[in-house]
Amino acid sequence: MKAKWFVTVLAVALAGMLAVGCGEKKEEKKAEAPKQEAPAAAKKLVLGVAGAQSGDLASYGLPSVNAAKLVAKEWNAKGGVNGMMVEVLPMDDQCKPELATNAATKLVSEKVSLVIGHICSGATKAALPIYKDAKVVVMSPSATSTELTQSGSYPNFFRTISYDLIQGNAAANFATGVLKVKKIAVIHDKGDYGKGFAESGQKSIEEGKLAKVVMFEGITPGGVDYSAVIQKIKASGADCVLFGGYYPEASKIVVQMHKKGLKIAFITDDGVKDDTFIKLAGVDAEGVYATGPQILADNEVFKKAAAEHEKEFGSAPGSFFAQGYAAAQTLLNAVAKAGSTDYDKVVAALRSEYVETPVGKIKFDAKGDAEGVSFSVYQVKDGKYVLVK
Amino acid sequence: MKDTLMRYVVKLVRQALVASIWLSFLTLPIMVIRVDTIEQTVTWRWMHLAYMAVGSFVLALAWYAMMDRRDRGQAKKDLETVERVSALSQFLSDPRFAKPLMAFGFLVAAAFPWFFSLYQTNILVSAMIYVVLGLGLNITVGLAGLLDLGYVAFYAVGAYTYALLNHHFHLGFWAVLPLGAVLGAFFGILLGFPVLRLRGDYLAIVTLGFGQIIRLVLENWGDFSYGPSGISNIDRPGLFGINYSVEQATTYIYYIMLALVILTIFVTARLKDSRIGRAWLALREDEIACQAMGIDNTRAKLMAFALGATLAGLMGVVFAAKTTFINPASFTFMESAMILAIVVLGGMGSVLGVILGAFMLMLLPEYLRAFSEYRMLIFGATMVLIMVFRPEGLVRAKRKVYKINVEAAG
Amino acid sequence: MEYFLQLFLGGLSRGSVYALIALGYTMVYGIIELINFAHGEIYMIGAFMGLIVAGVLTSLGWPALSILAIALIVAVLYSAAYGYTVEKIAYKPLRSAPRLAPLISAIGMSILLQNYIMLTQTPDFLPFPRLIPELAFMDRFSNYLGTSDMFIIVTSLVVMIALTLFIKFTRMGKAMRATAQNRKMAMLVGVNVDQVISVTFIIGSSLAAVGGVLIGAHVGQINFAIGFLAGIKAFTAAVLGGIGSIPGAMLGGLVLGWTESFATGYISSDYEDVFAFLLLVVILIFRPAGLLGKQRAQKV
Amino acid sequence: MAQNTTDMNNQNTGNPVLSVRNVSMNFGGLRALSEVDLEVRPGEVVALIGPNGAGKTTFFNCITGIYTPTDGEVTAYPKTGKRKRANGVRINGMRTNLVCELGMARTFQNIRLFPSMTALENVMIGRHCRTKSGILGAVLRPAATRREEQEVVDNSYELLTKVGLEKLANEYSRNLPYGAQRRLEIARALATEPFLLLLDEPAAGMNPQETEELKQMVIRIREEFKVSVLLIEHDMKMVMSLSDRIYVMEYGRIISTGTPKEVSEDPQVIRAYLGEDDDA
Repeated sequence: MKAKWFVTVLAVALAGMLAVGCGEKKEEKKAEAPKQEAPAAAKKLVLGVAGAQSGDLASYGLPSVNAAKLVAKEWNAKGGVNGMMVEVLPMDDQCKPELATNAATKLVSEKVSLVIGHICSGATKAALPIYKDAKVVVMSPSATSTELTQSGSYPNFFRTISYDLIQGNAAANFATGVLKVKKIAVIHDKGDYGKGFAESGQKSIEEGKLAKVVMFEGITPGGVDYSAVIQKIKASGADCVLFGGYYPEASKIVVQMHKKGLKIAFITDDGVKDDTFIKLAGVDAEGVYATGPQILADNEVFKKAAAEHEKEFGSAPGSFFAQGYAAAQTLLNAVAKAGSTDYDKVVAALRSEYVETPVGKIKFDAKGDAEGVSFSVYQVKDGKYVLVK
Repeated sequence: MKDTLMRYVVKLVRQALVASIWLSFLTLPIMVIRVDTIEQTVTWRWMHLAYMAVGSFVLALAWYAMMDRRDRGQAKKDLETVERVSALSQFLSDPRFAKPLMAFGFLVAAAFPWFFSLYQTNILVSAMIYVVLGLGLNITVGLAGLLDLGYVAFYAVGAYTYALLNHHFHLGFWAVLPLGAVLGAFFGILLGFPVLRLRGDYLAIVTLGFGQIIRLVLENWGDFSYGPSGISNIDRPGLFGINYSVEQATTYIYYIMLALVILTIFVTARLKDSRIGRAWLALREDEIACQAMGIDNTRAKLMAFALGATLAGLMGVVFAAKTTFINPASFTFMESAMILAIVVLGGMGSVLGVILGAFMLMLLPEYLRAFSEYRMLIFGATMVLIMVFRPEGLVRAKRKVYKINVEAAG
Repeated sequence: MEYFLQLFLGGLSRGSVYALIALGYTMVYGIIELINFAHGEIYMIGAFMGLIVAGVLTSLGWPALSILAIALIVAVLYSAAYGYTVEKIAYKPLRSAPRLAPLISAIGMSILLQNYIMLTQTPDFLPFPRLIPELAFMDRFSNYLGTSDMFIIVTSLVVMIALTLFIKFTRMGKAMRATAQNRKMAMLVGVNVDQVISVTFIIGSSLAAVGGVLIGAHVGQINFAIGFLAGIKAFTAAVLGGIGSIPGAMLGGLVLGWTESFATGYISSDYEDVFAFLLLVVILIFRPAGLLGKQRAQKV
Repeated sequence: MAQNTTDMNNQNTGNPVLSVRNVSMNFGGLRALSEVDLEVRPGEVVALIGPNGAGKTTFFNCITGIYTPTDGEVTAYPKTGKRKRANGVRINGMRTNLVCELGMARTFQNIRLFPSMTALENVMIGRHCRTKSGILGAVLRPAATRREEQEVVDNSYELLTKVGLEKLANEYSRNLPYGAQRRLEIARALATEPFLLLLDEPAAGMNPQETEELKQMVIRIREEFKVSVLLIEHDMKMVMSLSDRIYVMEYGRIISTGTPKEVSEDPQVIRAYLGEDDDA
């Protein structure tokens, strides 16, 4: 009896879910169908935001959703884009490639033509072929893998952040050219982003021949103790550490380095150039160099956006908020300029129209990278990142 | 009658009240206080406490009512010596109904991509991959009782086999598919040997370690595996050199998967009731008695590992072809745990159960997208609830009833 | 030699961290033979409780040491309550269920608790206040060990000894051993098994909370996901040492810490976890019950 | 086997089916068996008795490969099979499953059936080492496999009828009554086509009537399957009336052997065993 009852309920529930899933889709089709024929009659413009929105990487993905919502709100207050109300459709992928393909096909099936995302390079690489086939414009606030744009395989892909190679070069050049260090220990967090940065940096240093890479190693992210690798850096005689990764690990390493009396230059990447790093590392953050897009604090658009965020969500914006904001701005602006969501027109508009964004005044080059987004080196001084001149 | 009902309700409400007060107290600091050590601010959110109190009261009410039902059912079952077979499963096992039902199911499955969107087809392909993975792990864990927490390693082996061979030598999907299976089996045996002596949870931790080792090697040995940045632009399966669009390719993979699922169901169902399958069951039930009855435990274990791994290797190839991109992050311990959850939630040893489990665990999060932020919360809670109320899984494994040749038996 | 010593002491500190969590793990396992995946989450909740208390008290301007003490007490109390509740909800109804059912329910609990913290608190990393004061006399050892390292090493040692004594000599400890050996038998001779299991969870969770607060203060940051990795490492340490054995958990943690430390120091940190797991496999092949686990003869 | 270390030669001559010489077993410092000699001849029912903890089950474990004896020789003389040798097969340290395949099948003191398999399937497990079909056979089910499978089913069912369990064939073994479980274990052991059946306290927990039925069954089985039987038993009435010869064990040593009558009159036995641990 009980078994029967249970299986029946389950079957009904599954069937129901399936029906809901399909029902939704059909409604969507009905709503979208007239839009294809007469854009003016359509009421809404759906902006997909894909990325990690749950799971342990959620903190990198959620700020972009907030950013998109803020930008959408701004446009909607002005009467929408070409009369279309902007609607933000978040789509979680937990930064997993397989979930990213699910998210992408879902967005494609719902006839979304603009997507902000994905957050992680791996997920982006998995999802892009699907968008490419469906002619969806994709703009990532955070995927920095060099090959995404430079390989030329994804003409529908844009990003509001610069990529590993440029960043690695910037960091390496700063180390050898400005700091004039001779022995560099390159450390990364074994992640896609961190290792990409570290490898670019290593290559750049080796090609520059001004300094030597004395050590190239990955650390285990989430570890409680990095003393062994720090002792190793010490033993290698390095006078500078180049670290690729995110702020949680960076802060742990810096703090523990100082505890062990190792006070050498620490150069790192945009994933660390976040105020959270300074809070996490406290006084030990002082003097750390990080490369990052030349923006933010003194950028008017950013200040306004951050204030909006504070008002709307009651907290300071998180990682990649500025980039996500910029992505939403440029995409919606392109639609407005193109007059429709037609793929070719939107792409053309993205490549020609400058927009004032939190990451600067940008438009996109032929490969999809934002022109005007480059890297500068910042240093923590008195609890703040300031531009190194 | 009315009186007992009243008393029952009062008892339930009282229990639920106590539970709700306890849970509210328990969650008080975390629900109410939010300390931001970055901004040095403390936020008090007292409304959350009210939500929690009301919510937990309702949930506790449902919990105790269900619990009561469960315990009464349990007590009833203890009194009976003969296992009861539910009307539904009787219905399902009756060939008169089962055959047309299966045919109908097959027709629906075959027609699916023509009536539903790319997204629906795509997540169904994912679900089917996990059906096969579940059935594979079901051999190792469900039938042979070897708790394998590193199953995803074989999945990774298959996926990287295809990705690397495709990347370097442009080998096609069909050429690599059998190779993935063979390599999967090879690694299955490789893992099987050192762990033969271990039992229970020691086996679990070693397999977990094995899974981690494979992933870490893929992550760190960049020259071989391209490290954490993974391998992209893997070819989708083609046929006679035709290039498909994403939609067509997904449909194509859908049918490949449908065929593989049917094949796997066929193979595992047959294995389950074969000489080998019985040996696995015996191994699971009692290792010592099993060996004492003349079964070569070593062989049976290795075979279980190898067969499970073969299916995982096979699925790895399909996975790589489907997502066109793989990196080590897809093969974490959590993935192994998910596949294990499919097996256990569905019902260990039951083919139908594993299929249900896979569909549930893979489709539930997709259809729960509407609740996006809360979906993993609901997911975790569902896992606990199913285990508490149906600890043997959704479908209990049934043993075959053999036909006896009466003449021979005399 | 100096380098070796540095790695050795680094490994000691790291190993003590693992041991501190593994102690609770191994206790729970010893009694109910359940891989309690939610143990890592209890540790994480302990850390968050510590953070919340510390945050509130700091905003009221209390002195650091008293904050540490109160944070520890509150975290221990609450984590114990969480452990107790988790056991009642997710494990107790499954006493007579098939062996894997509680494991899946534990995984579900772990996902549930992680998301609970993520949704009610924050998905971000939060800096954990430096509650452990820097002792001046430790300065000259700073090259080897910091004050917080010292704190953790000493705490895990004290906890290990206290637990061993507790299990050996108290009534409850004896009841625990009896339950661990044979639950049915223990029940027959009048041990209240439910109570024993509850107490085990309460003690295990309290230890996790102590670990959460101290390790949080040591590392300086926490988020909702820290429990998972900690749980896996602690589980590995517990198995390595012989699961169910309290000195074994300590030894297992230390061996794990040293392996990782030396692997990083002399080979490469790329593969530190690979070596840790390889060591585990090798040790289990030669000592299938772990380093200090009792090699029980099979009863036939 | 030319001579016997024990100096009694009261029954038939010819080769024994099992010969145990000088076997000792140490667990760490504990000596569980010391210098045990024992012999089972074709068609014999031999009983091994002794107080609890005397080492009887340990002895069983030593001769079935579960433990490897520290010292001594265990030799089996199978009637058929590929391992048949004129001068016997040394089985100390041999893997349990090979011992079984050789033709020595056992039951367990605390019943070890496969609880969530049916009674019939439990017996079918016993047929495992006498059948061959592999994975391919299982999947493709060629005629040979189908035939083999049907033979296994029929054969197992027949064995169930021999122990009177045919009506319970499709019940899960965990649901069988206690006595039936004991009989099922015997059927499962018989399914392996043994030449020697090792029964570890088959009558434990049975009432006198069940015990009597069991006794009759053992006698019937011996006749029908031409097996020798070595059993451990506490039920003196059964042992005395069933066995051809008895070995008495105390503290890991054989203290007396002989016919039931001889043993029951041995003063050493009376002191050590019958005096304190009378029939249950």
